[in-house]
Amino acid sequence: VDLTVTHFGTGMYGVPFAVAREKGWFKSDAGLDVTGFITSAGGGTTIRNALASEIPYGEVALPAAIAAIQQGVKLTIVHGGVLSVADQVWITRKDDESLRKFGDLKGKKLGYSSPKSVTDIITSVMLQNNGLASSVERKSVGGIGSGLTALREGGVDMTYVTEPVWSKEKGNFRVAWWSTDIAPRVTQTVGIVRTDYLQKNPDVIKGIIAARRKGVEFIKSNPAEAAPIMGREYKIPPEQAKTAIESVLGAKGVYWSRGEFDYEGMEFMLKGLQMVKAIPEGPFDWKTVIDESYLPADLRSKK
Amino acid sequence: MAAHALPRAPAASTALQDKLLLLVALVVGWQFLSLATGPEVLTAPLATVQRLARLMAAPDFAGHAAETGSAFAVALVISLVGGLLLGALLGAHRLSGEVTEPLLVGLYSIPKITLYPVVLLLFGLGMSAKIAFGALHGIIPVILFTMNAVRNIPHVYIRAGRSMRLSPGQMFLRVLVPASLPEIVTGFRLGFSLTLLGTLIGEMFASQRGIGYLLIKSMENNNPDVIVALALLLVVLATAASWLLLALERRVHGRFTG
Amino acid sequence: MSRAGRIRLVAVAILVLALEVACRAGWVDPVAVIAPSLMVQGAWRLLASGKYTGDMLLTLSNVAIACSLAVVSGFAGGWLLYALPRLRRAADPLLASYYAVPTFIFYPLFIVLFGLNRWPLVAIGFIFAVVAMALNTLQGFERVPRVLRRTARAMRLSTRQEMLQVVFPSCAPYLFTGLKLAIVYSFIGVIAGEFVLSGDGFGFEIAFAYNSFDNATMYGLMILLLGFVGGLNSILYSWERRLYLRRGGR
Amino acid sequence: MHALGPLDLDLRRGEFFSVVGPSGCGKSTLLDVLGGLAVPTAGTVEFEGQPVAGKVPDGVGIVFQEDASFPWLSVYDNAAFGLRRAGLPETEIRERVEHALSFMGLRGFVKAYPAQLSGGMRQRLCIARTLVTRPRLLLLDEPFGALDQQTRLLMGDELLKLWRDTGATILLITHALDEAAMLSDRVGVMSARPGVFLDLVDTGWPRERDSTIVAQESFGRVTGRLWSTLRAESLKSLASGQAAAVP
Amino acid sequence: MHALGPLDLDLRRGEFFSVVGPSGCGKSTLLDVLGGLAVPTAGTVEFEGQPVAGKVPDGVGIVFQEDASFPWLSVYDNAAFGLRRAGLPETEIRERVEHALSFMGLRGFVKAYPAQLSGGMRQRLCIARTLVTRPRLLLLDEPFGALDQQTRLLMGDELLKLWRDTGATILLITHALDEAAMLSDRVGVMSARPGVFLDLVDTGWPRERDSTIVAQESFGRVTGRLWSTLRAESLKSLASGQAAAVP
Ligand SMILES: Nc1ncnc2c1ncn2[C@@H]1O[C@H](COP(=O)(O)OP(=O)(O)OP(=O)(O)O)[C@@H](O)[C@H]1O
Ligand SMILES: Nc1ncnc2c1ncn2[C@@H]1O[C@H](COP(=O)(O)OP(=O)(O)OP(=O)(O)O)[C@@H](O)[C@H]1O
Ligand SMILES: [Mg+2]
Ligand SMILES: [Mg+2]
Repeated sequence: VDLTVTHFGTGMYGVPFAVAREKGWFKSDAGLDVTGFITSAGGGTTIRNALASEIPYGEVALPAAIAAIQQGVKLTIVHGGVLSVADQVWITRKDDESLRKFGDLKGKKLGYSSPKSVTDIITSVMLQNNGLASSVERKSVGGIGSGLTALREGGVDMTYVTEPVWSKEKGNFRVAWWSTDIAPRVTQTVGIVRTDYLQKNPDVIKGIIAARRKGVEFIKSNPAEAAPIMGREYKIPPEQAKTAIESVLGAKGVYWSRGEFDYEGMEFMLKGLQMVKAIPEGPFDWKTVIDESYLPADLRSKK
Repeated sequence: MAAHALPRAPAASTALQDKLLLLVALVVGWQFLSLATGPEVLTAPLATVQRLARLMAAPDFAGHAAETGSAFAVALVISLVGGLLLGALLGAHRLSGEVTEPLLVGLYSIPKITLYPVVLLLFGLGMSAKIAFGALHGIIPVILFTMNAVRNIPHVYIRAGRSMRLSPGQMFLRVLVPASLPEIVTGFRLGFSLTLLGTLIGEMFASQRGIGYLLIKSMENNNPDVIVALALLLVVLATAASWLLLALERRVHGRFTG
Repeated sequence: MSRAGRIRLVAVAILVLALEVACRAGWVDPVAVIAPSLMVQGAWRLLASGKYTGDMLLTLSNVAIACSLAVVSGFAGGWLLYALPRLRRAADPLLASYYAVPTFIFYPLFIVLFGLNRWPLVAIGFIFAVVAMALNTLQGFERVPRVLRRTARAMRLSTRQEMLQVVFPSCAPYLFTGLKLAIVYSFIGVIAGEFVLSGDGFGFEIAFAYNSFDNATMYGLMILLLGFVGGLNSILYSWERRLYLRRGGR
Repeated sequence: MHALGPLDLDLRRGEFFSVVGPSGCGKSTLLDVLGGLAVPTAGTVEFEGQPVAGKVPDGVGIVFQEDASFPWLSVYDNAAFGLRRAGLPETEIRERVEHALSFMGLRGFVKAYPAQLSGGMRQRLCIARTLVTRPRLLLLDEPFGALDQQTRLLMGDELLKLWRDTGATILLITHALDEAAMLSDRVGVMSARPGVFLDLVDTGWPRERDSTIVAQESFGRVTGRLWSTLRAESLKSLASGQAAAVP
Repeated sequence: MHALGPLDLDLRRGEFFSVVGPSGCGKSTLLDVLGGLAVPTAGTVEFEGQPVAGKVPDGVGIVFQEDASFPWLSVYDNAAFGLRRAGLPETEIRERVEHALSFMGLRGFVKAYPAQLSGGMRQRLCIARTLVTRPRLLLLDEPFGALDQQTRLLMGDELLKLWRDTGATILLITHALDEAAMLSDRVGVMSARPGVFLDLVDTGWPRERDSTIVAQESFGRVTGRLWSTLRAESLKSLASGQAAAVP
C-alpha cells in the first residue's frame, strides 16, 4: 500500500517515514507492506488524496486539516507531526550587505510563498513585531524555485527557502534569520485518519504511529545513518541530506514529534491562520477533533 | 482542400535540410537565451542533453517513464478510440451533434485544471484519475474534429454506398471512416499532445512516480536543469509522434488531392 | 430557439436537477461535490461580497493582455509561415506537439525575463494562445481562392488594396476562429498558471478554496468562471454566426 | 411543396430513355425514387414485378450527378468496390474490373487515385464501378456533366455501344438536348418544379446508331421539338427559381 | 512544355469573337495573356495601340471561369466594388450598379449575399461587376458554365443585347459549340494543347440576332463545321490527356 505524506521528497516532514519503511517497521508494527508515499502540491489535495486512498491516513499540513474539519470533513487527528518551523530560513543575496537586521527591511521587498500560507503568518508576525507592517512590500513568489529566481534577479530582496533545498543552495545565499527566531513552536503537520476507518481499524493506525515513532527516534540517535536513507528516498546526495537533518535537529525545540501534541504550537498556527484570514475567526475546539487514545501511553498529554 | 493551396512539396532532401536548419536555429537561440539568463535558470543545450542522459540512466527513471507511459497509453487509447466513436456518432446523427457541440466546445474552453477535485471524486486516487485527466484533455478535440469530418462527408458517398447495398457495418468501415480520415488524423495530432499534457498535469497533483511527479518535485526542489531536461524529452517525444502522424496524414491526404 | 437548443437546455436541466437530488439525498459526498443550488448561492455570495473583485479583474486583465498580444503576434507569425512555406513545412511537427509541454514549468524563466509581476503569467497565457492564432492565420491565407487574387489584379488594385480589400476579408472567418481559440487558450494558460504558481487571481483563489475545503467558494468561483468563458464564447459564437452565416459554407 | 408532380412512367425492357428538363425540376429526385433511395410521398415504384421501397433493388445500378468516386481508393479498388462488398472471387473481380476500365478508357490508370484524374475521367470511373455489377437497369444522372460538349458526344457513342452489348435498360438524365436526342429511343421532357412530363418524344432511331446522326435532318427536328417545349418552361423555372432563391 | 502554341489574333473593334477548343487546350491561358494577367513566353499583346505587359490595361474587363464573387459582400457591394475602388461618386455608382444588376436579372437580390445565390446567378453577378466599369474589351471565360443548356441560350440573348447596346468588343471562351455558333461574328477553333487556331469561322450573322437562329439551316452548317474540326481534335486531346494525367 501507499501512505500519504505531505511534501514527501521535497520537505523534511517525511524523513521518519522513509526511515521506518527502510527498516521494515511498518511491516513489523502495522503489518503493512508500504510500497511508497503519495504526495502532492497543496495541503487540501494531500488530505483529499489521503482520504481517498486504501489506508485513509496521512501526515498532512495542520492548516489544511483545520480547514477540512471546519468544512465538515469527517477526520480525526491522531498524532502530532512536525512541531516547529526549523526547516524554514529567510535569506538574502550574498553580496547584499544592506540587510543585517529586521529594521533594514524598511522599503525593501520581501518574498513569501502565497497569501494565507505559513510563510504569510511568519512574515506578518515578524513585521508586526518589528513595527514594519506598513513599510515593507510583500510579494507572493509562488514557490521556492521562483522565489530564488526572483531573489537572484532583484525581484525581491529577501525570501524563504526550506530544507533540504537550503542545504543545496547554502553556498549561494546568505541567511538573514530563521523562522524559529520569530515563532519557536509552530505545529506544521499532524497525522489524520478518516474517522470511520479509524474506528474499524484502530490497530493499523496504532502500528503506523509506532513505526513512525521508531523512525523519529532513530534519526535522533543515528543521524549519520538516517542521512543516506533519506538521500535514497528523496533522490538527493547523502551529504545534502545530512546537513538538512543536522540543521533541523540542531534548532531549538522539537522538530519531529514522536507522536505527542504541542497544543501551544497548534494554537499559534490557528491564531496565525485567523490573522491572515485563511480561516474564519472564532474558537476552535481541539478536544473534539483530536483523539490521543491511539498514541502510546507515554506520549499522551498529561491532563 | 484544393491542390494548389498546398505549398509545392520541395524535394525530400531540401525538406530535411530545412528541418535541420530550423533545429540549428532553435538550438542557437536556446544557447543565447541560456547565456543571457544564466545556467541556474535555463540550462544550455549541451548541458541539458547531458543532464537528460544522466537522468535517463538513473535506475529509477525507467519506473517513472513506465508509470507515465502506461497512464498515457491508456488515456491515449481512450481519447482516440472514444473520441473517434463518439465523434462519428455525433457527426452521423445531426441532431445529437447539434445538441452536444456547444457543450463540448464549452468544456474544451474551461481550464480543466479546476475540474481536478471532481475527477478525484469520480475516479478515486492514482492511476485511474491520471488516465481520466489525460483522456479528459485529449478526447474533446478528437470528438470535435471527427464530428466535423463526418458531417462534411459528401452525401453522395453515402448514397453511392446505399446504391451498392452496403450493410451498416460496411458503410461505417468502408465509407464513413476512410472518407473522413484526413481530418481525423489532424484531430489525433492535437489529441495526442493534449492527452500527454493532461496526463502530466494529473501526475503533478497526486502521484509518487511519473514524469509529471518529477517535474513538480524539481519545481519545488529548485532543479531547473531537471525541468529543462524533461521538457526537452517531452518536446522530442511529442514532435516525433506528431511527425509520424503528419507523415501518415500526408500519405492519406496525398491521395485526396493528388 | 432552435430545436437542438431546446433539447440541450432540457438535457442540462435534467443533469443539474439529478445532481441536486443526489446531493440533497446524501448520495454524494458533500466534501467533493455540493448541490448546484449551493454552488450558485456561493457564486452569488462571492459577487455580492466583492471580496474577489480584485482577483477577477486581475485575471481578466491578464487574459486580455495575453490574448491581444497572442492575436497580434500570432497573426504576424502566421503571415510569416505563409510567406515562407519552407519554414512552415520544417516547423509543422513542432507546431502540433506544442501543447504537450506544460508551459508553466518555465515560470522561473519568465520571472528572470520579465521580473516578478504579472508578466510571467501573461507570458504563459500568451505562449499557449499564440500558436492557435498563427496556425489559423496561416490556414486563412492559404485558402484565399486564387481567382479572387486574380480578380483583384483584373480590377487593377494596388498590392495594399488587394491585401486590405480582398485577402483580408477572404480569410476573416479563419482569423475569427483563431481569435476564439486564442481567447480560450489564454484563459486556460493564465488560470492554470495561477492555479499552480501565483498568489492571486481566479486560479489561485480556486486552488486556495480547494485546499481549504471551502466548496461553496470553490464551486462558486468555478461557476463564475464558467459563466465568464461560456458567456464570452456564446457572444463570439452568435457574433460569428451573424457575420458569416450569409457567407455560407465558404 | 413537392419536388415532383404526379407522373406515370413505364420503362420498356431494354430501352434507352432520357429525361430532360430545366434545372431544379426534380430530375434527380425522380432518379432517387426510381432507384429506391427515396420513398415517394404517394404512389409506388416497381422493378421486375417487385415493389421498390427505400432500398436499392438488386439489378439496379446508379451513377450520380456528383462525383462519387472514393478519393481514398485507387481507380482499380474503386471499380472493384461493389464486387468486393458482394463477396465475389478475386479472379472474377479482376476480369470484370479490367474489362470495364478499358471500356471506359481508363486502362492506363488502374493504380492512380481519383485526385489525379480529371473530372470527366472520374465520372467515367463511377460508370465503370456501376457497370461491373452488371445492372439490368442503369440509372445515369448527368454522367457527362463534367465534360466539354465534344467529349460528351464521344462518350455518348461509347454508352450506345455498351447499351447494345449488354441489353440493359438505361435511364439517362441530362440537360443537353442534343445528347438526349442522339442517344435515346424516347425522351421525356419535364416541366419546371413540381416536375411532370410535358412531352414524350419517340426518336425512332435504329438500334445501331452513333453521334454522326447529329448531322441528319431528322435530328434537327427532334431537338427543335424538345427545345420549343423547353424554352417556355426554362423561362418559367428561371423566374420562379429567382423568387425562391432567397429564403 | 508550353500551354499555348504560336498564335496570331487580331480582334476587330466591336466584334463578338468566340474561342472553342477541347478542355485543357489553353483557352484560359490565352485569356490571361490577352488580359495582361500572364506574360507570354514570346511575342507581344497590344490593346488600343499600347503594349499589354503583366498589367491589366484600363478599359479591359475580365470575367473568370471560376466563381469570383466576394462572399463577404452583398450583391450590391459586389457589383459596386470596382467603381468604389475607382472613386466614382456614389450616385453615379448607384445608377450603374442598379442598371447592371437588373440587366442581369438580379434586381431582387441587391441585399442578398453570394452564398444565397445559385452558381449561375453568381456568375451573372460577376458579369455585372465587370459591366459596371464599362469595359471597351470584355473577356469572358465560360461565363455560363454553371448553367444548364436552356438557360445558357437565354443568357446568350441577354449578352447579345448588351453587346449591341454598349458597342464593346467581346471575346467569349466556351466549349459549347452551339453557343459559340449562335453568338459570334467569328469563332476560333483551338487545337489540343499546345493550342493554336485550327480554323476561323465567319458566321455572317446580322448584328440583330437572337437564339431563334438555332432553328435556321445555316446554323446547322456552322455547328457542323465546328464539330467536324473538333471531333478529331477531341479524340486526340482525350488520348493525350489520359497519358499526361498521371504525373
Ligand atoms: N433534400 C431536399 N430537401 C428539400 N428539397 C430538395 C432536396 N433535394 C432537392 N430539393 C429540391 O427539389 C427540387 C428538385 O431537385 P432535383 O435535384 O431533383 O432537381 P434536378 O432536376 O435534378 O436539377 P439539376 O438539373 O440542377 O440537377 C429542387 O428545387 C431542389 O431545390
Ligand atoms: N499555373 C499553371 N501551371 C502549369 N500548367 C498550367 C497552369 N495553369 C494551367 N496549366 C496547364 O495549361 C494547360 C492549359 O490550361 P487552360 O486552363 O488554359 O485550359 P482551358 O482550355 O482553359 O481548359 P478548360 O476548358 O478546362 O477551362 C492545361 O493543360 C493546364 O494543365
Ligand atoms: Mg439533378
Ligand atoms: Mg479554362
